[in-house]
Amino acid sequence: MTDTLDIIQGCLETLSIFKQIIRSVADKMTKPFIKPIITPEEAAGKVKEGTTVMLGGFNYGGVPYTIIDALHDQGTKNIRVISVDASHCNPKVPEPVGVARLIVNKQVSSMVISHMGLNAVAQEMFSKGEIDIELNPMGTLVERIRTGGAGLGGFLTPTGVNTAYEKNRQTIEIDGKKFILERPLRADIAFIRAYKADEAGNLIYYGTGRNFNPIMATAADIVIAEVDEIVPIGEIDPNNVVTPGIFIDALVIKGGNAYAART
Amino acid sequence: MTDTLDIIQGCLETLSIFKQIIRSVADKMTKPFIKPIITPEEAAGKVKEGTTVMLGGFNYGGVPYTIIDALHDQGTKNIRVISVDASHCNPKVPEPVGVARLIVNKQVSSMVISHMGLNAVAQEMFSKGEIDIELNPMGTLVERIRTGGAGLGGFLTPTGVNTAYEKNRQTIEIDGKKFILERPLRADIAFIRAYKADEAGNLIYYGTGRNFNPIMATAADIVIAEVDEIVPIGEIDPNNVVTPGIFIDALVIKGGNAYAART
Amino acid sequence: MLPELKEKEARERIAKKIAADLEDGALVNLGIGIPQLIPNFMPEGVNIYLQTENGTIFAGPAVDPNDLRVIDAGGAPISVLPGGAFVSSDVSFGILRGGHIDVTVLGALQVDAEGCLANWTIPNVRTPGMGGAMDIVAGAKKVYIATRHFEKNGGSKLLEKCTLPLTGCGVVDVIVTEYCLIRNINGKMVLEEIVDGVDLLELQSKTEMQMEISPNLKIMKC
Amino acid sequence: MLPELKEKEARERIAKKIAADLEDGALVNLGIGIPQLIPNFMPEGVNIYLQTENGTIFAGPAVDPNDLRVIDAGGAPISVLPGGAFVSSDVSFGILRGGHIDVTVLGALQVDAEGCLANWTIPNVRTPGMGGAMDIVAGAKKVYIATRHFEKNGGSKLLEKCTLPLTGCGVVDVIVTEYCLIRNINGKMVLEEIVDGVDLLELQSKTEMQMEISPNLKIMKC
Repeated sequence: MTDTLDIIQGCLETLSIFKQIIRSVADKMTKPFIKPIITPEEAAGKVKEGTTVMLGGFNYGGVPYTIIDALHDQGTKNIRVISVDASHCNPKVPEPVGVARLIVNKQVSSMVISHMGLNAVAQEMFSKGEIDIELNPMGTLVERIRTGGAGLGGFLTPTGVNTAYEKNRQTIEIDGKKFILERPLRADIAFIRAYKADEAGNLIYYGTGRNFNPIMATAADIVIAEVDEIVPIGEIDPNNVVTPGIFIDALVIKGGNAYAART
Repeated sequence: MTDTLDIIQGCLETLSIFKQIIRSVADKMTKPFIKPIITPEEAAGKVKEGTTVMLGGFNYGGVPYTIIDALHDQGTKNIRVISVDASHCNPKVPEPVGVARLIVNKQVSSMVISHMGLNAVAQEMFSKGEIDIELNPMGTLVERIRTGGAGLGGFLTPTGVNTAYEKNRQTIEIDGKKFILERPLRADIAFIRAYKADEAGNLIYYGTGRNFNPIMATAADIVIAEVDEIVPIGEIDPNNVVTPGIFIDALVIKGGNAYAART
Repeated sequence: MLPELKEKEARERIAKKIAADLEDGALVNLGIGIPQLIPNFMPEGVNIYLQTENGTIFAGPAVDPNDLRVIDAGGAPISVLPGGAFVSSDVSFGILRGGHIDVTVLGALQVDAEGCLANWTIPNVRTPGMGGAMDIVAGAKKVYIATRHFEKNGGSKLLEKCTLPLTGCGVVDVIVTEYCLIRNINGKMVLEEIVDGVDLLELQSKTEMQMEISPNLKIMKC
Repeated sequence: MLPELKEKEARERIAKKIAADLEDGALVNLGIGIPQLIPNFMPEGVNIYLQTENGTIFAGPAVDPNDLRVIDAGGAPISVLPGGAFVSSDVSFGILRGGHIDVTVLGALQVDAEGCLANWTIPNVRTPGMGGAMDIVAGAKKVYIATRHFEKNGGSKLLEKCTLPLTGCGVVDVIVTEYCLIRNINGKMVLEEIVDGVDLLELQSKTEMQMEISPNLKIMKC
């Protein structure tokens, strides 16, 4: 009798674990219809040592400043960043901006970026070997991210052919023309920036703040959008949606950072 | 003296030819800022025997019906078509629709399409070898066109791997995963369909009429958009533009075709 | 003898069973045919969200049957539900191929023990074309096959190895017919549920696909 | 001795010359530095349209210097002109790489006789990164280089073969310096225009790049 009860007890426990597994898979599969609105700290809290993070933005525009500030204050080290550029930290703009705050604070161990001409600290850390930076042509970078989000295995581009960039990369010649074979890029988390979201997470952008954001929204396991405003469902015309809400896990309202206010 | 004059005359003629060459290159380079509004017949008139034509649309939606009607009436043979499907011509819809009008009229010598399940005539012509049809998976087809428009040399996709579709196509294995290498597609002319254009050719779409149209707009030497309405510059918010006018050569106002009216 | 069903009854049973199997909140792409019946049979309180490959996110029932500006991939008028959006085909197939869809439900000409699917051509007879199916099976997180168990001539559609050109291989997760539910568990096709009154041995003998029988074989509610 | 110019004078001369060389109606992408001066020098009646790689089509002057919602690639506030649009970076680089831009004007660290350009790194000294330049030179229909003729130390920036890592090779169509205009004609660098008062032999001897002299060598108006 005790044996039978033990067996049943064991079965129930197994079942419970099994149900948890199913649930956790399901959680990963379906994104909520109504998106939770979380604090910048909750968003930043998802980043651990070693996490790969995509950060939207191009120069000053379309940067998730508020989440980056929280990530800075959280102090997590060894973050792997994918972003267009290293933002500003130079004689003209000595106070670091956006991702430059994380770089200067030595939280970033590696980056895949396209440009760091406005970040003197990043260039110095790079030349001293203090940070691992992979430079990609900008069109190649955005296409690699798109490829990662779209389930493709790679693409062929003429960009960088017959330059030093070609070295250590596979090239393919087709009909006498040489191309570089580029591979997809994905991240654990993408922090993007948009103008307005509706409650279902549909996003629209403003001006040149669009840049890499809609593409990064497709290429990370978790996608959190910092927005100026959240409007009721129905206020964004379905024909005008740029990023459909199915890509979005949660929303953060932008805070009072001076650059956030100007963008 | 006569010799000198002859030489000068010759020089002037050479110069004039040279100027014409420069001019024709320049004409090809820059698309007009204000787009000419042309008739469906003028649009169709750009198609000659052997021209490769992209036709926008997916099933009933987003099809440039008015230009297709003009192309049908023009009767040009040996047209090479790139489109999503072969439209309708079947027991339920016996009167051919859209591109099916050109197929039934034997104007189409070859097609790259994804689906012809609703066109019994196309299937019969295909099985009898009367038309050259290359079938592509739909996601592969749209990506090939995008690749053609974006200056890339190809892409790797998991779609169709380990199926008969893989035969006669190059495959590449990366990190133990097999992909098919797909090549870009371009056309001489794309006839697309949009909802509204402004005078500068910026386009917005309605509902599922968007489909392949914005992508085809990037991948042809000449792009002509059939639209419901042309509005003054300024009426389409630059943040809502889907196809920028820089891709567009000319506009056609949609006519009275019954399907044009319902889409 | 296996109980015979009318076409309508069989199709509705398959649709109903898959409807009951879907997770609440799932983003779903439905193929043409039986899959299109599924929305009619969703259990109370379980919501799924429909994506159409021609660009609708959150498809709903048609408002005006004459309006073809919003249609499904089969050309039938639909609507977009509040919170939905329209996308172009490159984005739509990025969604499908990129693993952003939770579930797709497709019909089959043949399906086999290795999880391969054939549903786009019968050479020399009928070639509708693959449309979006090859991309969808390559990318959806979970692929359901909704199919009658047998051909009109009595032959099994569930084969040891497909004979028709494939749509994808190793891609099928669940097969639902009017008689049973089969799940792909680590590459093995496992019979998990069987309709009450269907003789297991007879079904096995008439099904060319070799199925493992689940130790927890259940009656398929329908 | 070649006539010496103040930095501002030299830069404006180069910008003015390129402005005069551009076709009316051209869609143009401008790099950072000298190229940004070009819009100030467009001749009466000649319009060009500016695209910025960060997503503006038809860029215009800033309205509010504090508003960073519409900026150029260098971060300076701009506006979008009537008839323009904003696009995401995948579309922007599809435009650039896909040959939809008529002209790009870029600065150079070095440019050589084979039409190769170096402008993104001086190893161990300065590595701003290539940004969009590699894609732009791969795709634009016509590539202008706007550059001072010499380094600060007097060395020629126009070389027989670039020594710095390249941005692209065989891509340069026109080079304009404060002294001359050089056009790539079928792969040969041809000196077509020279500034009045500049000694041809002296310029040739101080320019490492071997130039062919056009039979119709003209005075460069500036």
